Amino acid sequence: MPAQDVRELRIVGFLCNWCSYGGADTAGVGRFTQPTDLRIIRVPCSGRIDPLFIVRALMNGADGVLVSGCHPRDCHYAEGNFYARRRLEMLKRFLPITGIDERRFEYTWVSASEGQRWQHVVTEFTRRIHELGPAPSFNPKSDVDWNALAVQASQGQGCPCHGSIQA
Amino acid sequence: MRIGVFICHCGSNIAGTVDCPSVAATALTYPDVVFSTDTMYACSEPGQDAIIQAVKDKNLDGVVVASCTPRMHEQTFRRAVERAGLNRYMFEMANIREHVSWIGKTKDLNTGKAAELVRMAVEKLRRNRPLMAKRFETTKRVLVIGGGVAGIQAALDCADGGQEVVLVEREQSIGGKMAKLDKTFPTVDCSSCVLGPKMVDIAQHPNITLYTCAEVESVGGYVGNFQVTVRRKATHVDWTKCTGCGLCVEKCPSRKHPDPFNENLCNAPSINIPFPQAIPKKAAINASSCLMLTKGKCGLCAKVCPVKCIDFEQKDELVNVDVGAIVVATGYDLFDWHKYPQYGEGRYKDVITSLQYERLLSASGPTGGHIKRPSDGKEPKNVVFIQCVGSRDKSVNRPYCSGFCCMYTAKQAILTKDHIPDSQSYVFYMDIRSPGKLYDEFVRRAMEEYGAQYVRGRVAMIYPKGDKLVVRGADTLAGTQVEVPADLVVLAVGAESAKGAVQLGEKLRVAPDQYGFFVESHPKLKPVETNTAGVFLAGACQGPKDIPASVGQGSAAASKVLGLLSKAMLESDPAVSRVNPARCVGCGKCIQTCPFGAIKEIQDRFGNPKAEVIDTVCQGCGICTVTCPQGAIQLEHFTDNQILAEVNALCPPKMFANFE
Amino acid sequence: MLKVAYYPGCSGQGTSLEYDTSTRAVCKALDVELMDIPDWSCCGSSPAHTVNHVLSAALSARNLAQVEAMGMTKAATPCPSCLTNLRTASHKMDDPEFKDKVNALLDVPCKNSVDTQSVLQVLAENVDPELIKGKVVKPLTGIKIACYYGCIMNRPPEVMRFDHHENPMAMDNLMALLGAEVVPFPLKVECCGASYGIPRGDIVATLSGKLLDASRDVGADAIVTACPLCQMNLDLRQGQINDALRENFRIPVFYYTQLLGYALGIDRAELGFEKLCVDPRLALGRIKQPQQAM
Amino acid sequence: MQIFNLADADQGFIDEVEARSHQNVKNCYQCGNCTAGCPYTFVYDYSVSQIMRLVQTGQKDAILKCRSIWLCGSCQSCTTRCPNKIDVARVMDVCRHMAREEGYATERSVKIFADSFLESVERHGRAYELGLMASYMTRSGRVFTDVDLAPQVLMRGKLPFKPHPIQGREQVARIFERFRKGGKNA
Repeated sequence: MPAQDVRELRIVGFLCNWCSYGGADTAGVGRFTQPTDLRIIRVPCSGRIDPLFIVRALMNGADGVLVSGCHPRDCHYAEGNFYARRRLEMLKRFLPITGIDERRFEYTWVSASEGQRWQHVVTEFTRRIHELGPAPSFNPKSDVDWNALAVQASQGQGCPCHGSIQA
Repeated sequence: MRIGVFICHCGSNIAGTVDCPSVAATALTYPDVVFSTDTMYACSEPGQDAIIQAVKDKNLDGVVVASCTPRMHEQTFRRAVERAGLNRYMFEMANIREHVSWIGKTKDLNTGKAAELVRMAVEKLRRNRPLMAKRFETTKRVLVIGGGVAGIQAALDCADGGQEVVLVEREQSIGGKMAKLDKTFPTVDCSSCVLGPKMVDIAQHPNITLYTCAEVESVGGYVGNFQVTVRRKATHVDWTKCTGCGLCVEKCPSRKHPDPFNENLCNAPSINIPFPQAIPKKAAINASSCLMLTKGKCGLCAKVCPVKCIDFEQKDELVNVDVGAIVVATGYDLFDWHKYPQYGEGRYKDVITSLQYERLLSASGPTGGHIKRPSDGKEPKNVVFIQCVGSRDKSVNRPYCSGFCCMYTAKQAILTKDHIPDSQSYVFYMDIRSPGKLYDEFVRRAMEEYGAQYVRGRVAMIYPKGDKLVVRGADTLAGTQVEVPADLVVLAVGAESAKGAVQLGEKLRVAPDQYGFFVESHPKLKPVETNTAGVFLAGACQGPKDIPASVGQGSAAASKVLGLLSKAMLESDPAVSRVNPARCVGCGKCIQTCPFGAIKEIQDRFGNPKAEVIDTVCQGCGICTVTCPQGAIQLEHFTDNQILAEVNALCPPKMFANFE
Repeated sequence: MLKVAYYPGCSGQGTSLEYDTSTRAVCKALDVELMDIPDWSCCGSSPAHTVNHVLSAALSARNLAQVEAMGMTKAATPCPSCLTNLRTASHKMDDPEFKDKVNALLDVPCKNSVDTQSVLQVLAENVDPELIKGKVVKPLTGIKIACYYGCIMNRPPEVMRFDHHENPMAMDNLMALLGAEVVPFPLKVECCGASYGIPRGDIVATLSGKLLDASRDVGADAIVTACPLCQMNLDLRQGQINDALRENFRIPVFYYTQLLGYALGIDRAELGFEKLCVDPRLALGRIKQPQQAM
Repeated sequence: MQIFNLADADQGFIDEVEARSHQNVKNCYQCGNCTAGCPYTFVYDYSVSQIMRLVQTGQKDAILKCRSIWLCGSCQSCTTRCPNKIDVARVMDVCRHMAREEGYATERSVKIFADSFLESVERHGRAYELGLMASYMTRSGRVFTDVDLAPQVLMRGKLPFKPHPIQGREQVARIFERFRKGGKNA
C-alpha cells in the first residue's frame, strides 16, 4: 500500500456508532491491515452528521473526509441514514461550488460485521486521496467563484445542510 | 479543567505496535492535561484502581483512557470514574487498539495516530459537562404478543415472577405451530402432551389475562410506561358464557371452508373449536363462511346452544392496557413453496408441506393419524422429503438456513417408518445441520435404524407418471442424476417472518431485518433485547428457531422483564437531545424528523410554539440536531461544539477560516 | 393491423417448410402482417454459440441490423432456436463493451433497438382471443393434445421474458380456445435432444423417447409444438427412436400453426400436413365434424 | 479415478472462466440442482455440478479434456433453476470455447457438426441442410448418418437440393473473416 511509504495525509472519518464504527472494530479484531491516514470521529448515527462538520474539516485543511453509516433499511435508529444520504448527496453536489474537489469526500455504508469491506473502503479511499495529493490550501478569495455561489443562492437551492431535509 | 490521561498497553496488543510511553508524554502537552501515564491493563482491577487513585491524588475532574474500542469498555470506565466521585460523562475514550495497533504495521505512524486520537478525546472532554439521569416510575404489568410456545413460556415465567401478564394471540387458540405438531425431535415425545399442560397453566394462572382472536392495534409511551390498545376481533360468541361444549360445532351445516388448523387438508365447520386441547376452549364463528352472517339465514348454532351465547351482532372491541414492558413472540410463517414452479405449484395434490404432513401424522388430525395421501387416500410406500425448500436459496430471496428443517425431516422419516413399516423414505438434503444435544445422533438413527435413504442434492423437478410422482434430483455424492417414483412428496419448507411482523415492528419501533425478522440489540450479548428499551424478543420472530431455543428465549425475555420491573424506579439515559427555548422558533422540523416521536410541541408562557424532548422516549440519535435550522436542539454528549472540537483537533483552524 | 418484421429461419426453407407456410397463413388470417426481413442470414443457431459468443451474436446482430434498416423495432420468428439466438444477442449487447465487439465484426453496425419475439408470443399477446374464437370454423373438439414448448422458448426467463419458465400455457390456452382437449403434459420444457440428432442420434432417441412416452402416458392423440428442431426430433426421428428403444410410438407431431390453421379453415395446401412423417390422419380423424350451421 | 492436487489449482483458468462467462463460480455451493435437472447427464462423464466443482478448484485439464462440455445442449435447465442464479449453461459454453481454442475435441462428431454447420453458413449465408449433411459425413467419416431418413425427407420435399445463397453472403463471410483475425479476443 503506497500510503505507508509516503507522507501521511489528513483524512477524517465520521462513523456511526452502531454499524460502521463496529465494522471498523471488526476489521481491527480481524487484523485487516489498513493505511494509517484515517482518524475516526464517532457519532451516534450518520443522521447526526451535519454537513457543516465535513465542510469545516475540508476548509481546515483535511485532505479527505469519509462518512460511513448503516446500510439503508438497517439503521439502528430506523431512518437516520436516509436523512444522512439526502444531506450528503446534496453536499456532494455543493462542494464543487465552494472550490473543493468533491472526490475528497465520500460516503458509504458498512455494517458492524463487514470488517473486510471496511478494510476495502479505507484502502480505496486512502488510495484515492493520495492520488489527489494534499489539498490545496483553501483560499476563499481566489478559489471560489462567488458569482456562481450568488446565482446558486438566488435560485433558491438553499443551504446544503438544511435545504435537503424538508420532507 | 484538570484532565488525566491513561494509555493502555493491553499487554502487547497495543504496546506491540504503539509506543505507549511516548503517547503518554505527548498527551501531557495537551491543554488541561495535568496527568498522563501508561498502564499495562487499564480495564483490570489494578488498572481501574490506579485511575480512581489518580483522580483523587491529582484532583482530576476528567479522565481519558486510550485503549480498546468504547463499544467494549466504555461502561466499565464510566463506572470507574463514577466510583472516583466524578460524573460518568466526564470521561472519554480513544480507540487505539482496533483502530490503530491492530490495523497499522508501522510503529511511528501508529504512535502518531494514537497521540492524535488522544488529543481528539481531550478536546472533546474539555467540552463535556456532567449529565444526570432522570428517574421515573414503571407500570408493573407485561404485554406478551404471541401465544406460541415462546410467548407461553415468557408469559408463565413473568406471571410466576409475580408480574401481571396480558397475553395477546391472533388466532383463536394459543399453542402456535407447536400445537399442530405430532411429535417433537429428538425425543419423539408427543407435542400436545408436552405443550398441553402449559397451555392450561396459561388459562388458570391468576396473574395472566388472555386475549385470543386479538391483535395489537397501537402502542404508545416508553419503557416502563407503555399504553397499548388491543383489538379483540368479533367471534360472534360470548366467551363469558360459552362452555366449549361443542354442540354448535356438531350441528353447523356450513362445512365448506378449509380448516387452517389442519393446514387446509380438510374443511372445518363455520363455527368451530380448532382442536380438542384448544385454550381457551371456546367456539368462534368464521364470518366469511357462516350462512347467517353471509346470507342471513340458518342460525342453527344459536338454536342449539344451551347457554345462548351466540351473538351475530357482536363487533370488534378495543381494550386499553398499560404495561411496563413488552415481549414480542410473534413466531414465524412457512415459506410459500409455490415460488418453486418446478414442484408443481399445487397442481400435484400429493406434494405437501411438512406441516401438512404433521397433521397427517397426528392422531387428532384429519386422517386420525393414518398417513393417507391427499389425492386418493392411499397409504404411501415411497415417501420423498425435499429439504431446503425456501432455505439457503438466493433465487427466492431466502439465503438463510431455517435451522430446524433437517431435524423435523429426520423425525418425519422415523415416524413414517413407525406408521408404515414397509415404507421407504428418501431425503434430499444439501447439508445436515444438527448441532444440538442428541440432534446428530437422532439424524443418524433415522438413517441407521430406520433406513431412511439420504440423498445429497437438490431436486430439480417433480412430474407425474401414472399415479406416482417422479422426483428427479441429484445425488452429488454419486455424481449423477437420480429419480425416485414417489407416492407422496413432503417439502421441508423453511421459515420466514410472520405476516404482519413489519407492521407490528413499526408500532413497537422495533426494526425488522431485510427478511422481516426483528433485530436484537446485540447478536451475542443482547439476544432478547431490542433497541427500543422495554421491548424484548422471544422465539422465532427474531430468526428461525426450534422449540428448545424458543422456550429458552421465552424464559430469557421473561428474566429481562422481571429484572426491569423489579426496580422501583428506572433511569433514563441522559445523553438525549435538549432544546434551548431561547433559540427555538417552533418550526416543528425536529418533530417531523424524529423517528421515535420523542419531541412534542409545547407553548411557552407567551403562547409561542416550542419543541420539547421527552427524555424517556429520546434514543439519542441526533437527527433533530442536524435538522434544526436554528441550532436550538442539541444532542447532549454529542453537541455541535463537541464534534467540531474533535474536527479542530485534527484539522487546526486557519486564521481566515474561523467561522465561530 | 399489426406489422412485425419476420425472420423465418433456415429450417423454414427446408425441413420445416410447413411451419413457415402455416405460420404465414394463420398470421394473415389473424391480421398480423409479417414483413420479410430482406436478405436475412442464419442467426448462428446452436453451433455458433458453442464456438464463440461474439461470433454468435454477430451472426444474429446482422439480422437485427437489417430489421433496423427496415425502420422497425419489433421482429418475430417462429423458431425458438433463432429466437434464443436473436434475444440472447440483444441481451448481451446491452453491455456496451460486448456490443462494440459485435459491431467490430459487422459491415453495418447494430444499434440493438429490436425486440424479437416468437410468433406464438405475438399471437398470444396481441391477438384478442375472442377474435380467434370468432374465426374458428372447424373446432378441434375431440382431439387430445399435449402441448410441448421445448426447452428454450421460455428459458432462461430473464432473457426470454415470455410466459412461464416451468409451466408455460400460451399454446395450451390457444389450443383450448380452438376446442381441443388439452391434456396436462408434465415435460413441457424438457429438452428433446436439440441439434444432437446428427452427431449423437442416441441422445435424441433417449430424450425424445421420454417425451413420446410421457405424451402416451397422458393419453395424447398428438403432440403440438412450436419448434422445428423439436418437431424434427419427435416426428422425423420417431422411427429411429422406436428402433433404438424397441418401442412402437405412432404419435403425430403438429406445429401449433397447423392446427390453428386447420381450425380457422385455411387451405390444407398451406398447412402442409402431408409433410409430417408420422401420419396425422388418425389423430385429425378424431376431430368431430362441426354441426352444420343453422 | 483421477486424483487432483488441489494445490495445483490453475487460478488463471478460474479467472478466465469467470471473466468470459461473467459468472462468479464461487457462488456455487454444490447443491446439485443443475445435475438434477440436466437431461444430458446420462451421456456425461462429469455431471454439471462436478464441472462447476472442477472449475472452482481450477482443474483446467480435466475440464478441457472432458466429454460433458461438448454434449451440453444449452437447454437452460441449469441456468433457470440455479438457486445461486449462476448462468451455468454459459459457464459450460465458455469451457467448450476454451477447449476448442486449445485444440481439444473430445466429442469429435459434435465438433465436426458445429464446424460443418458454420462452414455452410459462411459459404451460403444460411444453413444449407443437405450440404451440411454432406460435409458432416465426409469430415466425420460417418457416411451412413441418417441415411434411413433420406427417403422420408426427400419424398416430402423437406430438403431442397440447392442452397439458398443470399445476396449478403459476403457480409456474413466477412463476419467470420474478422472473427478469425480477432482471434478469441473478438
